[in-house]
Amino acid sequence: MSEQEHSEHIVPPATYLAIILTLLFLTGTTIWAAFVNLGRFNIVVALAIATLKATLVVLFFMHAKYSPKRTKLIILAGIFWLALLLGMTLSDYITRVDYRGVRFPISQVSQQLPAQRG
Amino acid sequence: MQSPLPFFPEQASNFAGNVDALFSYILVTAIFFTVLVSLLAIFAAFRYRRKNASDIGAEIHGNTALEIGWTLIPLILALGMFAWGAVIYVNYRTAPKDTLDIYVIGKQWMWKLQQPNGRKEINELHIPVNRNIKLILGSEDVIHNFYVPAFRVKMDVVPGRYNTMWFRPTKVGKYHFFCSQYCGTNHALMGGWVIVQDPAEYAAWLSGESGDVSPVSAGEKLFTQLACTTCHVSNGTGRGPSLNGVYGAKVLLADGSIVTADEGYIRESILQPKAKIVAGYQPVMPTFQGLVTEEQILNLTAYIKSLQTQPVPAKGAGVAPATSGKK
Amino acid sequence: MSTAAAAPVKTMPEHHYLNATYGIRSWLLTVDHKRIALLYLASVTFFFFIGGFFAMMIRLHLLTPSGYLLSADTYNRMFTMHGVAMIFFFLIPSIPAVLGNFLIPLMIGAKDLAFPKINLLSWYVYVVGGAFTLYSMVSGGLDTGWTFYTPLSTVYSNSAVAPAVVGIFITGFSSILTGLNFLVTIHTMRAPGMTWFRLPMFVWAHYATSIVMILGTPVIAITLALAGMERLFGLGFFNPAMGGDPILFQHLFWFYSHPAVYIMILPAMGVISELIPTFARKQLFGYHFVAAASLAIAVIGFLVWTHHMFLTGQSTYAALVFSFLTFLVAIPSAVKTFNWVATLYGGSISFDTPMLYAFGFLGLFLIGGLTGLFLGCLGTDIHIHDTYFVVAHFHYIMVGGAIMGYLGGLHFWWPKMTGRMYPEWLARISALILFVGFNLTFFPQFLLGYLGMPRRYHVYPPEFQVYNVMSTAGASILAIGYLLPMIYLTWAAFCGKVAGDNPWPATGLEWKTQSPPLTENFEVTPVVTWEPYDFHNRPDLGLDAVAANGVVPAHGDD
Amino acid sequence: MHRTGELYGQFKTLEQQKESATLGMWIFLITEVMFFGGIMLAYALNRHVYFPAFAAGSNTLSLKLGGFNTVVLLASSFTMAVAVWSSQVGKKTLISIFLLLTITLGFVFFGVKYVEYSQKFHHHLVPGKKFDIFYCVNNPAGCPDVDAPELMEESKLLDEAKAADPDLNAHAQLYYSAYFGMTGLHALHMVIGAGLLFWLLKGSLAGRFTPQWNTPVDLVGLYWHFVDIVWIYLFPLLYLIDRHK
Repeated sequence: MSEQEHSEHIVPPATYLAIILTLLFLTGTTIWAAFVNLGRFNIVVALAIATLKATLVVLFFMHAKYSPKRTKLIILAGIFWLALLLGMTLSDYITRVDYRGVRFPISQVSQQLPAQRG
Repeated sequence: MQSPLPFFPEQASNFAGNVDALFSYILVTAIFFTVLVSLLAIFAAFRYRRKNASDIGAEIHGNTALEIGWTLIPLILALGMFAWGAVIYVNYRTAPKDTLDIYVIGKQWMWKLQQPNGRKEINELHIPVNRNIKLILGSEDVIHNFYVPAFRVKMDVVPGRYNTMWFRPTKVGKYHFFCSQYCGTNHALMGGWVIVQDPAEYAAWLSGESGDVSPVSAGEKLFTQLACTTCHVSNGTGRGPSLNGVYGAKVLLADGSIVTADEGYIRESILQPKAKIVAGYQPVMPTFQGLVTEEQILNLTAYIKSLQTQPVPAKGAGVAPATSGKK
Repeated sequence: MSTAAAAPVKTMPEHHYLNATYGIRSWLLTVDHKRIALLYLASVTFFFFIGGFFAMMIRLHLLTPSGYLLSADTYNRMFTMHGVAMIFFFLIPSIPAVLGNFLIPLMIGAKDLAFPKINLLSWYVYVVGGAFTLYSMVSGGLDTGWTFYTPLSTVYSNSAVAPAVVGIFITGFSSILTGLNFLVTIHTMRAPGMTWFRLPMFVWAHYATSIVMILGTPVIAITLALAGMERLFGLGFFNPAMGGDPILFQHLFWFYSHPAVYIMILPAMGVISELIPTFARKQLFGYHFVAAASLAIAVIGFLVWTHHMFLTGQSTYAALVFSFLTFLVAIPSAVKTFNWVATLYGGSISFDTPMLYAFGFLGLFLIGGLTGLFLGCLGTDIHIHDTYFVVAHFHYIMVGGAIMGYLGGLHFWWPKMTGRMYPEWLARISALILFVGFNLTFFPQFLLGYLGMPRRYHVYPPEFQVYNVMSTAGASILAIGYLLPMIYLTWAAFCGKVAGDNPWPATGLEWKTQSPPLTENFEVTPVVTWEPYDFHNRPDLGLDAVAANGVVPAHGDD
Repeated sequence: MHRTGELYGQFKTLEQQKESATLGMWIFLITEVMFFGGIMLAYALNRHVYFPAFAAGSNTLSLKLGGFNTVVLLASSFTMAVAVWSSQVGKKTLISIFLLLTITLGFVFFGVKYVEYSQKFHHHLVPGKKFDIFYCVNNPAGCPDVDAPELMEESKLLDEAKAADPDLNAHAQLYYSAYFGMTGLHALHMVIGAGLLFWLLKGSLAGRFTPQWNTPVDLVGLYWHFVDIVWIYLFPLLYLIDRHK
């Protein structure tokens, strides 16, 4: 009750049109970028463009730009917790070293220990 | 065991003393706080007990200095515990270079262990005292865990990857090891003994594998190795009948007929278990067709023969009771 | 009893939520948060006794080393179904869905939760999930352990894993909807004057709990969905034979299931934070710190999950980070405990049953919490991980902590919920039985664990027998301690002495309305002008305004 | 709780009701983020470890269909946004028109998805016993919709991947597990969204939504945009791995 906004902000359709055109342009960009060999940065570029698109949708289509602070806080909390889940789990995997000194081992099904043979 | 109410298990490895010391440090801290808080609460409960039904308490809201104090002091103590624990853990996870490497395979519900020279053991591990031992752990099915309480060490045995653990046994003796990650039906039976020996004794054991084992003992080993023991429990409590005294005896089948348990019957039961089901049991035994050689069948048969003289349990035996079986 | 004998004979109010409408439909289609709370009360009690039955079988079986009662497979089903019933269907919904549902709108002066229909839906979702799980229990049982570790659960188990997984998946949504409802309600439905720092600590605790519920539960839902699809369609993420990784399952599982421990204990802490000020007739010491500690536990609680996985082959670095964070999460719990004890200081303490439960909680939570240090500490965890030490530790937290809080809360608010008092002396005795029985059951398990007895063993080496016998003996006492309240509380709901609006008296808004309350809770929306737990400026409570007993300390307060 | 017009009894004002509903929707969307997070994690880990297999799997998807669906979904988000605007400014006919457009675009998406799924089914690319990433290469007759040059290219691609990962089939199956898991969950959300849109359409045809009270349109809009955001991530993650070969 203390935090509510009384007047609702109305975004004009022209803004929506501009946003959708940007989104379509970015879609084209991401496809184009996928065909350029950037090595390991392909995924970085793809995710960066996706995040940009998502941000536009959240800010304008979902009116987050005009929403109370609390809504923004909730969005940030969601991103933060998602980052926790992904980041902290992957932090375990990328710092793993197995008994042969192999980094990032998750599965070695095709290899057998001597005791497993015969 | 020594005392009727034991507390610390035996200390038999390089880690045992340190883990117990750290445990004692945390224990003393924990007891201190338990006693402190309990005494304060009990004191307050008596000192400030309600004397008149309409009494109320003093007006105290809080005290920032106290709050900071009882945030910081536990924090410092906790960080001490963390640091000490971290030192032990990093040491435990970083094996020294000069280890004796032993491969350990867990499968439902037995352990296969192999010495560097290729000698294999089932549910038993011979190691020399005062040598750094590294176990390389793999699983054939589900997650297990290799745990030796007297050494204060354990490590998960995860299918699809190989974990390692290391320790240095410091005392000659025989110690339990357990599977401590739940792995299905006979999880509790999936254990054995670590036998720590003098280097000389160990060397003698290592080279002492005889080429010609008797068929009975070869069969006995196979009986465990093929996990027959998990169902054919000798006291008759398993999913399969006890095999004590079966050889040569009459067996009542599920269809009411009676057969004599001879070599042919035993062989058929191994290769085509569903052909003749003992009365009162489910057809749950898998076929061993293609899994055992003829020689192994002979050894198994020899072993089952040797059980002829073993005591037959009152319930759950494969042997037909003398009176029943008549149609 | 606490109030003076001056009060005339009390009578039940003429209209209240229990007699507002009649008939089975009026209950099954109700959107009244109080009635939904009672529906939850009935269903969680049902699952508690199912889980309790399994527990009894387990303890009886372990009386002898060779376990004479059950076969290995049956034993494994017993402990699995005990865990599933108790954790997913009793502990997680117990305090939030029963006491929280009943009390949050009353405590903040609202007519109902923000979304009453969603509240009813969440109960139905719970029931449907429960039905699937019950079906799993009767159609072959479940023998994977409540942790569902892969590939045992997805490939090797021969039991009814799929329906259980579906059941828990569905029940998860009940938890999410409850958390969502609480968060929105606490944000938008507070009565005039009910500022954030006038909220009862029970509401703060539920706010923190709800955060955990909405952020953690979806992860267990997707994890179990993936595991279920792996079992049914061979998806493969967790199956090493297909290149998947069973440790990934554990990461995802514990990302929820560790914070879930806080779903169970935070509300109990909230209850205790109500009981102690009420029965000591004194403000909660360090209100802001206790509230902040709840939030800190909810947030840091999300950062410690791999301490269940120190010995899975996790990277050493990750283990160090997570162990460090584990020690950090212990601090807010310690802060809460100190504040509770400090609240006693200078109070006017009575020993009504709820307060006995609060004392019991203090003692057991202290032991449970401190033994967590041994497990969070990397060095000692190597030895005691997956032993009975762990079993003892989490039972001290969940049974000693959460259930003590739950029962304490039930006794405290029973007069509000039913309008009638429970039999005080019987209740005190059963609280005592519970405390003794609990310690006898679970304390020996610490010793067993340090001696090296692994968990989930249906047979064990004979050297462990002494402590197992003690534990089983304790369990039979404990069982009586649980049966008694169930019986006399039911009796009291119909035949107990009429309680009146505020029998203790307590300061919360829920005591400003009649007992049992009206369907719309308050005749007029209350306006809050007082600070929480303030007995000094509340002439309406009918107590002496002077601290008759309290020697106000000359120093040490501010 | 009795209801006065659009105001439910537990609330005092329409603003409070709208505030609660919007807050509830946002919180719900956060739980959805975490829900998709779990499977994203499984994807991320396996993609890192089995990159060649994931790249090979991704290259067997049709970029045309995926790209087309991306455009369709973005467009539906736009029409949804305009529908919300129409309700805010009280253009009652426009609400219905744009809701109908949104629904139509949603169904176009389903149609394309159906084509994709059935193709994968015929190509033995659904995880399970029959899964065979080489099926089309080895049985061109079984895949009449793939023409010879495409097949040649696919064969070359899979051979290269096989050289990098001897266990290609198993790991490509993990890719397809991720593909079906993620797009399946997304499609499920779309189905729920479409149901909600029909419900809105019914309301808007009855003229229920006014500038004073349009909460349902607003909330379903939020949900629909969220589903769009999920696809914004799924598209590059699933369709665009290592396309430059």
